[in-house]
Amino acid sequence: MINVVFFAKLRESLGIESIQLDVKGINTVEDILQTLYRHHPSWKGELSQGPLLVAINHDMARLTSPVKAGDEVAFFPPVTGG
Amino acid sequence: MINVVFFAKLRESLGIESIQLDVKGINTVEDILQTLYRHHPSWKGELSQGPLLVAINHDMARLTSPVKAGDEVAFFPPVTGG
Amino acid sequence: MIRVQNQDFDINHEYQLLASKAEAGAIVTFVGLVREMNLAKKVTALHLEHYPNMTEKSLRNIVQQAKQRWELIDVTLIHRVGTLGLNQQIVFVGVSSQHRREAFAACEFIMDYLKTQAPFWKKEHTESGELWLDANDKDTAAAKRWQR
Amino acid sequence: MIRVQNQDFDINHEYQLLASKAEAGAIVTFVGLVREMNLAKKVTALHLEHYPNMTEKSLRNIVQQAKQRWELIDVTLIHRVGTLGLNQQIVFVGVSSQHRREAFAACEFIMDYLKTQAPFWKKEHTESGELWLDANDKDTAAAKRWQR
Repeated sequence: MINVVFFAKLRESLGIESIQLDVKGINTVEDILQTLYRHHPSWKGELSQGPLLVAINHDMARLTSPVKAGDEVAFFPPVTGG
Repeated sequence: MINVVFFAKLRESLGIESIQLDVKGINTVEDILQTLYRHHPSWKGELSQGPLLVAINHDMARLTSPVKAGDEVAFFPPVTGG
Repeated sequence: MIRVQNQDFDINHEYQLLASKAEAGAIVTFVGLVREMNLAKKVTALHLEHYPNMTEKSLRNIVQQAKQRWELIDVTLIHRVGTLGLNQQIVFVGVSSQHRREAFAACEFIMDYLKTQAPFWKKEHTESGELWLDANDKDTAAAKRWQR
Repeated sequence: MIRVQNQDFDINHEYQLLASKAEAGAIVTFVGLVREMNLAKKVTALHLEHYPNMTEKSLRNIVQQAKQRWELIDVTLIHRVGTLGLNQQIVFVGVSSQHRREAFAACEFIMDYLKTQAPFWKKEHTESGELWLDANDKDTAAAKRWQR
Protein backbone atom coordinates (compact mmCIF):
# COMPACT_ATOMS: atom_id res chain seq x y z
CA MET A 1 0.00 0.00 0.00
CA ILE A 2 0.97 3.62 -0.59
CA ASN A 3 -0.52 6.32 1.60
CA VAL A 4 -1.36 9.42 -0.46
CA VAL A 5 -2.10 12.64 1.45
CA PHE A 6 -3.24 16.09 0.36
CA PHE A 7 -2.84 19.48 1.99
CA ALA A 8 -4.31 22.96 2.02
CA LYS A 9 -6.22 24.11 -1.08
CA LEU A 10 -5.82 20.66 -2.69
CA ARG A 11 -7.25 18.85 0.32
CA GLU A 12 -10.18 21.23 0.31
CA SER A 13 -10.90 21.16 -3.41
CA LEU A 14 -10.62 17.35 -3.66
CA GLY A 15 -12.57 17.01 -0.42
CA ILE A 16 -10.20 14.27 0.73
CA GLU A 17 -7.34 14.11 3.22
CA SER A 18 -5.74 10.78 2.35
CA ILE A 19 -6.23 7.74 0.17
CA GLN A 20 -4.52 4.33 0.22
CA LEU A 21 -3.44 2.85 -3.10
CA ASP A 22 -2.35 -0.68 -3.96
CA VAL A 23 1.29 -0.46 -5.04
CA LYS A 24 0.68 -2.82 -7.96
CA GLY A 25 1.58 -1.08 -11.20
CA ILE A 26 2.91 1.98 -9.36
CA ASN A 27 6.60 2.73 -9.69
CA THR A 28 6.77 6.52 -9.64
CA VAL A 29 4.89 9.55 -8.37
CA GLU A 30 3.57 10.04 -11.91
CA ASP A 31 2.03 6.53 -11.76
CA ILE A 32 0.17 7.58 -8.61
CA LEU A 33 -1.33 10.56 -10.39
CA GLN A 34 -2.39 8.40 -13.37
CA THR A 35 -4.03 5.90 -10.98
CA LEU A 36 -5.87 8.70 -9.20
CA TYR A 37 -7.06 10.19 -12.50
CA ARG A 38 -8.38 6.77 -13.59
CA HIS A 39 -10.42 6.39 -10.39
CA HIS A 40 -11.45 10.04 -10.14
CA PRO A 41 -11.39 11.71 -13.56
CA SER A 42 -12.48 15.02 -12.08
CA TRP A 43 -9.29 15.24 -9.98
CA LYS A 44 -7.16 15.82 -13.06
CA GLY A 45 -8.36 19.38 -13.30
CA GLU A 46 -7.74 20.07 -9.62
CA LEU A 47 -4.29 18.51 -9.53
CA SER A 48 -3.02 20.24 -12.65
CA GLN A 49 -4.51 23.64 -11.93
CA GLY A 50 -1.39 25.19 -10.42
CA PRO A 51 2.13 24.19 -9.49
CA LEU A 52 1.96 20.81 -7.75
CA LEU A 53 4.56 19.91 -5.14
CA VAL A 54 5.21 16.37 -3.97
CA ALA A 55 6.99 14.85 -0.99
CA ILE A 56 7.87 11.22 -0.33
CA ASN A 57 8.21 10.28 3.33
CA HIS A 58 8.56 13.96 4.30
CA ASP A 59 11.23 14.82 1.76
CA MET A 60 10.59 16.89 -1.34
CA ALA A 61 10.47 14.73 -4.50
CA ARG A 62 9.61 14.92 -8.22
CA LEU A 63 7.02 13.37 -10.49
CA THR A 64 9.67 10.95 -11.73
CA SER A 65 10.79 9.90 -8.21
CA PRO A 66 10.37 6.17 -7.47
CA VAL A 67 7.88 5.07 -4.83
CA LYS A 68 7.53 1.75 -3.04
CA ALA A 69 5.11 -0.02 -0.70
CA GLY A 70 4.84 1.69 2.67
CA ASP A 71 5.71 5.15 1.36
CA GLU A 72 3.72 8.23 2.29
CA VAL A 73 3.34 10.47 -0.73
CA ALA A 74 2.06 14.00 -0.18
CA PHE A 75 0.70 16.45 -2.76
CA PHE A 76 0.39 20.13 -1.97
CA PRO A 77 0.55 23.63 -3.46
CA PRO A 78 3.59 25.92 -3.05
CA VAL A 79 4.09 26.85 0.59
CA THR A 80 2.98 30.19 2.06
CA GLY A 81 3.97 30.18 5.74
CA GLY A 82 6.03 32.61 7.75
CA MET B 1 35.90 82.56 21.26
CA ILE B 2 35.96 79.04 19.94
CA ASN B 3 35.14 76.20 22.29
CA VAL B 4 37.37 73.20 21.61
CA VAL B 5 36.33 69.87 23.15
CA PHE B 6 38.00 66.46 23.28
CA PHE B 7 36.53 63.00 23.72
CA ALA B 8 37.44 59.48 24.74
CA LYS B 9 41.10 58.45 24.43
CA LEU B 10 42.09 61.98 23.35
CA ARG B 11 40.43 63.58 26.36
CA GLU B 12 42.23 61.12 28.61
CA SER B 13 45.66 61.36 27.03
CA LEU B 14 45.60 65.19 26.87
CA GLY B 15 44.09 65.30 30.32
CA ILE B 16 41.71 68.03 29.21
CA GLU B 17 38.02 68.16 28.35
CA SER B 18 37.70 71.56 26.73
CA ILE B 19 39.66 74.71 26.02
CA GLN B 20 38.56 78.16 24.85
CA LEU B 21 40.57 79.83 22.13
CA ASP B 22 40.53 83.39 20.91
CA VAL B 23 39.31 83.36 17.34
CA LYS B 24 41.98 85.84 16.24
CA GLY B 25 44.11 84.30 13.51
CA ILE B 26 41.93 81.19 13.36
CA ASN B 27 40.07 80.56 10.12
CA THR B 28 40.04 76.78 9.81
CA VAL B 29 40.19 73.65 11.94
CA GLU B 30 43.82 73.30 10.94
CA ASP B 31 44.50 76.73 12.45
CA ILE B 32 43.05 75.50 15.74
CA LEU B 33 45.47 72.57 15.77
CA GLN B 34 48.44 74.84 15.02
CA THR B 35 47.40 77.15 17.85
CA LEU B 36 47.10 74.22 20.25
CA TYR B 37 50.53 72.86 19.22
CA ARG B 38 52.06 76.27 19.81
CA HIS B 39 50.68 76.47 23.35
CA HIS B 40 51.16 72.75 24.16
CA PRO B 41 53.95 71.28 22.02
CA SER B 42 53.46 67.87 23.62
CA TRP B 43 49.90 67.63 22.23
CA LYS B 44 51.17 67.26 18.68
CA GLY B 45 52.16 63.70 19.33
CA GLU B 46 48.82 62.83 20.90
CA LEU B 47 46.71 64.50 18.23
CA SER B 48 48.57 62.97 15.31
CA GLN B 49 48.92 59.50 16.76
CA GLY B 50 45.92 57.98 15.03
CA PRO B 51 43.08 59.04 12.76
CA LEU B 52 41.68 62.31 14.11
CA LEU B 53 38.02 63.15 13.55
CA VAL B 54 36.62 66.63 13.88
CA ALA B 55 33.11 68.04 14.24
CA ILE B 56 31.96 71.64 14.09
CA ASN B 57 28.75 72.42 15.98
CA HIS B 58 27.85 68.71 16.08
CA ASP B 59 28.39 68.04 12.38
CA MET B 60 31.34 66.12 11.02
CA ALA B 61 33.91 68.41 9.39
CA ARG B 62 37.44 68.39 7.91
CA LEU B 63 40.77 69.99 8.77
CA THR B 64 40.14 72.54 6.02
CA SER B 65 36.64 73.43 7.21
CA PRO B 66 36.16 77.11 8.18
CA VAL B 67 35.43 78.00 11.81
CA LYS B 68 34.10 81.20 13.30
CA ALA B 69 33.56 82.80 16.71
CA GLY B 70 31.01 80.90 18.82
CA ASP B 71 31.66 77.52 17.15
CA GLU B 72 32.15 74.37 19.15
CA VAL B 73 34.90 72.29 17.58
CA ALA B 74 35.29 68.71 18.76
CA PHE B 75 38.24 66.37 18.25
CA PHE B 76 37.88 62.66 18.78
CA PRO B 77 39.09 59.24 17.60
CA PRO B 78 37.04 57.04 15.22
CA VAL B 79 33.81 55.94 16.89
CA THR B 80 33.35 52.51 18.46
CA GLY B 81 29.79 52.33 19.79
CA GLY B 82 27.03 49.83 19.16
CA MET C 1 15.14 25.08 19.60
CA ILE C 2 12.40 24.49 17.03
CA ARG C 3 8.69 24.41 17.78
CA VAL C 4 5.47 24.23 15.75
CA GLN C 5 2.55 25.00 18.02
CA ASN C 6 -0.98 26.32 18.33
CA GLN C 7 -0.38 28.51 21.35
CA ASP C 8 1.18 31.94 21.35
CA PHE C 9 4.83 32.52 22.29
CA ASP C 10 6.42 35.04 24.62
CA ILE C 11 8.99 37.25 22.92
CA ASN C 12 10.56 38.26 26.20
CA HIS C 13 11.03 34.69 27.39
CA GLU C 14 12.57 33.63 24.08
CA TYR C 15 14.80 36.69 24.01
CA GLN C 16 16.07 36.16 27.56
CA LEU C 17 17.00 32.56 26.75
CA LEU C 18 19.09 33.73 23.80
CA ALA C 19 20.71 36.54 25.81
CA SER C 20 21.66 34.33 28.73
CA LYS C 21 24.89 33.00 27.20
CA ALA C 22 27.99 34.98 28.11
CA GLU C 23 29.58 34.74 24.67
CA ALA C 24 26.53 36.28 22.92
CA GLY C 25 27.32 39.78 21.65
CA ALA C 26 24.51 40.17 19.11
CA ILE C 27 20.90 39.02 19.05
CA VAL C 28 18.67 39.49 16.03
CA THR C 29 15.01 38.54 16.19
CA PHE C 30 12.27 38.47 13.61
CA VAL C 31 8.55 38.34 14.38
CA GLY C 32 5.86 37.97 11.74
CA LEU C 33 2.39 39.25 12.62
CA VAL C 34 -1.06 38.87 11.06
CA ARG C 35 -1.53 42.07 9.09
CA GLU C 36 -4.81 43.88 8.89
CA MET C 37 -4.65 44.40 5.15
CA ASN C 38 -3.40 42.03 2.51
CA LEU C 39 -3.95 42.27 -1.24
CA ALA C 40 -6.28 45.18 -0.53
CA LYS C 41 -8.71 43.01 1.44
CA LYS C 42 -9.49 43.44 5.08
CA VAL C 43 -8.29 40.37 6.94
CA THR C 44 -10.29 39.18 9.95
CA ALA C 45 -8.30 36.03 10.75
CA LEU C 46 -5.65 33.74 9.35
CA HIS C 47 -5.65 29.96 9.30
CA LEU C 48 -2.32 28.15 9.15
CA GLU C 49 -2.09 24.52 8.08
CA HIS C 50 1.05 22.43 8.22
CA TYR C 51 2.23 18.89 7.45
CA PRO C 52 3.03 17.32 10.84
CA ASN C 53 6.53 15.81 10.96
CA MET C 54 7.54 17.05 7.53
CA THR C 55 7.25 20.67 8.67
CA GLU C 56 9.43 20.07 11.73
CA LYS C 57 11.95 18.14 9.62
CA SER C 58 12.07 20.96 7.10
CA LEU C 59 12.63 23.58 9.83
CA ARG C 60 15.41 21.53 11.42
CA ASN C 61 17.05 21.29 8.04
CA ILE C 62 16.85 25.07 7.45
CA VAL C 63 18.34 25.86 10.88
CA GLN C 64 21.06 23.27 10.26
CA GLN C 65 21.99 24.97 7.01
CA ALA C 66 22.18 28.35 8.76
CA LYS C 67 24.47 26.90 11.43
CA GLN C 68 26.75 25.46 8.77
CA ARG C 69 27.00 28.76 6.92
CA TRP C 70 27.54 31.09 9.88
CA GLU C 71 29.11 30.89 13.30
CA LEU C 72 26.07 31.05 15.54
CA ILE C 73 25.61 30.52 19.24
CA ASP C 74 21.90 29.71 19.33
CA VAL C 75 18.83 29.67 17.12
CA THR C 76 15.18 29.68 18.20
CA LEU C 77 12.47 29.09 15.63
CA ILE C 78 8.78 28.98 16.56
CA HIS C 79 5.93 28.83 14.05
CA ARG C 80 2.29 28.81 15.00
CA VAL C 81 -0.48 26.86 13.26
CA GLY C 82 -4.27 26.95 13.57
CA THR C 83 -6.45 30.02 13.50
CA LEU C 84 -4.89 33.35 14.43
CA GLY C 85 -6.61 36.67 14.95
CA LEU C 86 -5.57 40.10 13.75
CA ASN C 87 -2.17 41.32 14.98
CA GLN C 88 -1.36 37.93 16.47
CA GLN C 89 2.15 36.55 16.30
CA ILE C 90 2.80 33.95 13.58
CA VAL C 91 6.50 33.23 13.63
CA PHE C 92 9.57 33.97 15.76
CA VAL C 93 13.17 33.60 14.64
CA GLY C 94 15.88 34.52 17.13
CA VAL C 95 19.61 34.18 16.45
CA SER C 96 22.50 34.90 18.79
CA SER C 97 26.13 35.16 17.73
CA GLN C 98 29.33 36.90 18.75
CA HIS C 99 29.09 39.50 15.97
CA ARG C 100 26.07 41.12 14.39
CA ARG C 101 26.78 40.28 10.75
CA GLU C 102 26.24 36.53 11.32
CA ALA C 103 23.06 37.01 13.36
CA PHE C 104 21.47 39.30 10.75
CA ALA C 105 22.36 37.03 7.85
CA ALA C 106 21.23 33.82 9.54
CA CYS C 107 17.93 35.30 10.74
CA GLU C 108 17.02 36.57 7.28
CA PHE C 109 18.22 33.36 5.61
CA ILE C 110 16.02 31.26 7.89
CA MET C 111 12.95 33.38 7.10
CA ASP C 112 13.64 33.33 3.34
CA TYR C 113 14.00 29.55 3.34
CA LEU C 114 11.04 29.00 5.64
CA LYS C 115 8.86 31.09 3.33
CA THR C 116 9.71 28.97 0.29
CA GLN C 117 10.47 25.50 1.68
CA ALA C 118 8.67 24.74 4.92
CA PRO C 119 5.24 23.12 4.46
CA PHE C 120 2.91 25.77 5.87
CA TRP C 121 -0.13 27.13 4.06
CA LYS C 122 -2.09 30.25 4.88
CA LYS C 123 -5.79 30.78 4.37
CA GLU C 124 -7.06 34.28 4.96
CA HIS C 125 -10.49 34.95 6.33
CA THR C 126 -11.59 38.28 4.88
CA GLU C 127 -14.81 40.20 4.89
CA SER C 128 -15.59 38.72 1.46
CA GLY C 129 -14.80 35.07 2.28
CA GLU C 130 -11.94 32.62 2.73
CA LEU C 131 -8.93 32.59 0.44
CA TRP C 132 -5.88 30.33 0.28
CA LEU C 133 -2.87 32.53 -0.36
CA ASP C 134 -0.70 31.98 -3.42
CA ALA C 135 3.06 31.71 -3.20
CA ASN C 136 4.90 34.95 -3.80
CA ASP C 137 7.54 35.63 -6.48
CA LYS C 138 9.29 38.05 -4.13
CA ASP C 139 9.81 35.22 -1.63
CA THR C 140 11.22 32.93 -4.32
CA ALA C 141 13.64 35.66 -5.38
CA ALA C 142 14.62 36.32 -1.76
CA ALA C 143 15.51 32.66 -1.19
CA LYS C 144 17.52 32.53 -4.44
CA ARG C 145 19.86 35.27 -3.17
CA TRP C 146 21.41 32.78 -0.76
CA GLN C 147 22.35 30.21 -3.38
CA ARG C 148 26.05 30.00 -4.09
CA MET D 1 11.89 57.05 19.02
CA ILE D 2 15.56 57.67 19.79
CA ARG D 3 17.10 57.61 23.25
CA VAL D 4 20.61 57.81 24.70
CA GLN D 5 20.49 56.84 28.34
CA ASN D 6 22.33 55.40 31.33
CA GLN D 7 19.59 53.07 32.48
CA ASP D 8 18.78 49.69 31.02
CA PHE D 9 15.91 49.15 28.56
CA ASP D 10 13.16 46.56 28.50
CA ILE D 11 13.10 44.53 25.28
CA ASN D 12 9.56 43.39 25.86
CA HIS D 13 8.21 46.89 26.37
CA GLU D 14 9.98 48.18 23.25
CA TYR D 15 8.83 45.20 21.22
CA GLN D 16 5.19 45.56 22.26
CA LEU D 17 5.20 49.23 21.26
CA LEU D 18 6.42 48.29 17.78
CA ALA D 19 3.93 45.41 17.46
CA SER D 20 0.93 47.48 18.52
CA LYS D 21 0.26 48.98 15.08
CA ALA D 22 -2.23 47.04 12.98
CA GLU D 23 -0.36 47.50 9.70
CA ALA D 24 2.88 45.98 11.07
CA GLY D 25 3.56 42.57 9.51
CA ALA D 26 7.27 42.25 10.30
CA ILE D 27 9.38 43.31 13.26
CA VAL D 28 13.15 42.95 13.29
CA THR D 29 15.11 43.76 16.42
CA PHE D 30 18.82 43.89 17.16
CA VAL D 31 20.33 43.89 20.63
CA GLY D 32 24.03 44.31 21.30
CA LEU D 33 25.37 42.90 24.57
CA VAL D 34 28.63 43.26 26.50
CA ARG D 35 30.59 40.16 25.55
CA GLU D 36 32.72 38.27 28.01
CA MET D 37 35.70 37.94 25.67
CA ASN D 38 37.06 40.47 23.24
CA LEU D 39 40.42 40.41 21.51
CA ALA D 40 41.28 37.39 23.66
CA LYS D 41 41.01 39.39 26.87
CA LYS D 42 38.51 38.76 29.61
CA VAL D 43 36.21 41.75 29.89
CA THR D 44 34.90 42.71 33.33
CA ALA D 45 33.01 45.88 32.35
CA LEU D 46 32.55 48.32 29.51
CA HIS D 47 32.49 52.10 29.69
CA LEU D 48 30.62 54.02 27.00
CA GLU D 49 31.26 57.68 26.39
CA HIS D 50 29.27 59.88 24.02
CA TYR D 51 29.09 63.47 22.81
CA PRO D 52 25.85 64.87 24.19
CA ASN D 53 23.66 66.49 21.50
CA MET D 54 25.91 65.45 18.62
CA THR D 55 25.24 61.78 19.34
CA GLU D 56 21.47 62.28 19.36
CA LYS D 57 21.67 64.37 16.20
CA SER D 58 23.73 61.71 14.49
CA LEU D 59 21.25 58.95 15.48
CA ARG D 60 18.28 61.01 14.25
CA ASN D 61 20.08 61.48 10.96
CA ILE D 62 20.77 57.73 10.59
CA VAL D 63 17.15 56.80 11.33
CA GLN D 64 15.98 59.49 8.90
CA GLN D 65 18.14 58.00 6.16
CA ALA D 66 16.70 54.54 6.82
CA LYS D 67 13.15 55.91 6.60
CA GLN D 68 13.96 57.55 3.29
CA ARG D 69 15.40 54.36 1.82
CA TRP D 70 12.75 51.89 2.97
CA GLU D 71 9.05 51.96 3.70
CA LEU D 72 9.02 51.60 7.47
CA ILE D 73 6.26 51.91 10.01
CA ASP D 74 8.31 52.61 13.12
CA VAL D 75 11.90 52.67 14.34
CA THR D 76 13.14 52.51 17.93
CA LEU D 77 16.79 53.16 18.67
CA ILE D 78 18.17 53.11 22.22
CA HIS D 79 21.86 53.31 23.09
CA ARG D 80 23.19 53.20 26.60
CA VAL D 81 26.17 55.13 27.96
CA GLY D 82 28.13 54.92 31.20
CA THR D 83 29.54 51.79 32.77
CA LEU D 84 27.96 48.46 31.84
CA GLY D 85 28.62 45.07 33.37
CA LEU D 86 29.09 41.75 31.63
CA ASN D 87 26.15 40.58 29.53
CA GLN D 88 24.38 43.89 29.91
CA GLN D 89 22.45 45.39 27.04
CA ILE D 90 24.21 48.15 25.08
CA VAL D 91 21.99 48.97 22.14
CA PHE D 92 18.50 48.20 20.84
CA VAL D 93 17.30 48.72 17.29
CA GLY D 94 13.73 47.74 16.47
CA VAL D 95 12.12 48.24 13.08
CA SER D 96 8.55 47.48 12.03
CA SER D 97 7.32 47.35 8.46
CA GLN D 98 4.67 45.66 6.36
CA HIS D 99 7.14 43.21 4.80
CA ARG D 100 10.23 41.60 6.25
CA ARG D 101 12.76 42.67 3.61
CA GLU D 102 12.48 46.35 4.57
CA ALA D 103 12.69 45.68 8.32
CA PHE D 104 15.80 43.49 7.99
CA ALA D 105 17.58 45.92 5.68
CA ALA D 106 16.77 49.01 7.75
CA CYS D 107 17.75 47.38 11.05
CA GLU D 108 21.14 46.27 9.72
CA PHE D 109 21.71 49.60 7.95
CA ILE D 110 21.07 51.51 11.18
CA MET D 111 23.56 49.34 13.09
CA ASP D 112 26.21 49.60 10.36
CA TYR D 113 25.90 53.39 10.27
CA LEU D 114 25.72 53.73 14.05
CA LYS D 115 28.94 51.70 14.37
CA THR D 116 30.86 54.00 12.02
CA GLN D 117 29.20 57.42 12.39
CA ALA D 118 27.58 57.94 15.78
CA PRO D 119 29.90 59.48 18.39
CA PHE D 120 30.19 56.71 20.96
CA TRP D 121 33.46 55.36 22.31
CA LYS D 122 34.01 52.15 24.22
CA LYS D 123 36.59 51.54 26.90
CA GLU D 124 36.96 47.97 28.06
CA HIS D 125 37.85 47.11 31.61
CA THR D 126 39.75 43.86 31.49
CA GLU D 127 41.68 41.85 34.01
CA SER D 128 44.88 43.47 32.71
CA GLY D 129 43.64 47.08 32.76
CA GLU D 130 41.58 49.59 30.83
CA LEU D 131 41.67 49.84 27.06
CA TRP D 132 39.98 52.21 24.61
CA LEU D 133 38.80 50.12 21.69
CA ASP D 134 40.00 50.88 18.18
CA ALA D 135 37.63 51.25 15.26
CA ASN D 136 37.16 48.12 13.25
CA ASP D 137 37.82 47.66 9.51
CA LYS D 138 34.94 45.18 9.33
CA ASP D 139 32.54 47.89 10.49
CA THR D 140 33.85 50.35 7.92
CA ALA D 141 33.38 47.74 5.20
CA ALA D 142 29.88 46.93 6.45
CA ALA D 143 28.80 50.56 6.25
CA LYS D 144 30.28 50.91 2.74
CA ARG D 145 27.96 48.20 1.44
CA TRP D 146 25.02 50.61 1.70
CA GLN D 147 26.57 53.32 -0.43
CA ARG D 148 25.02 53.68 -3.84
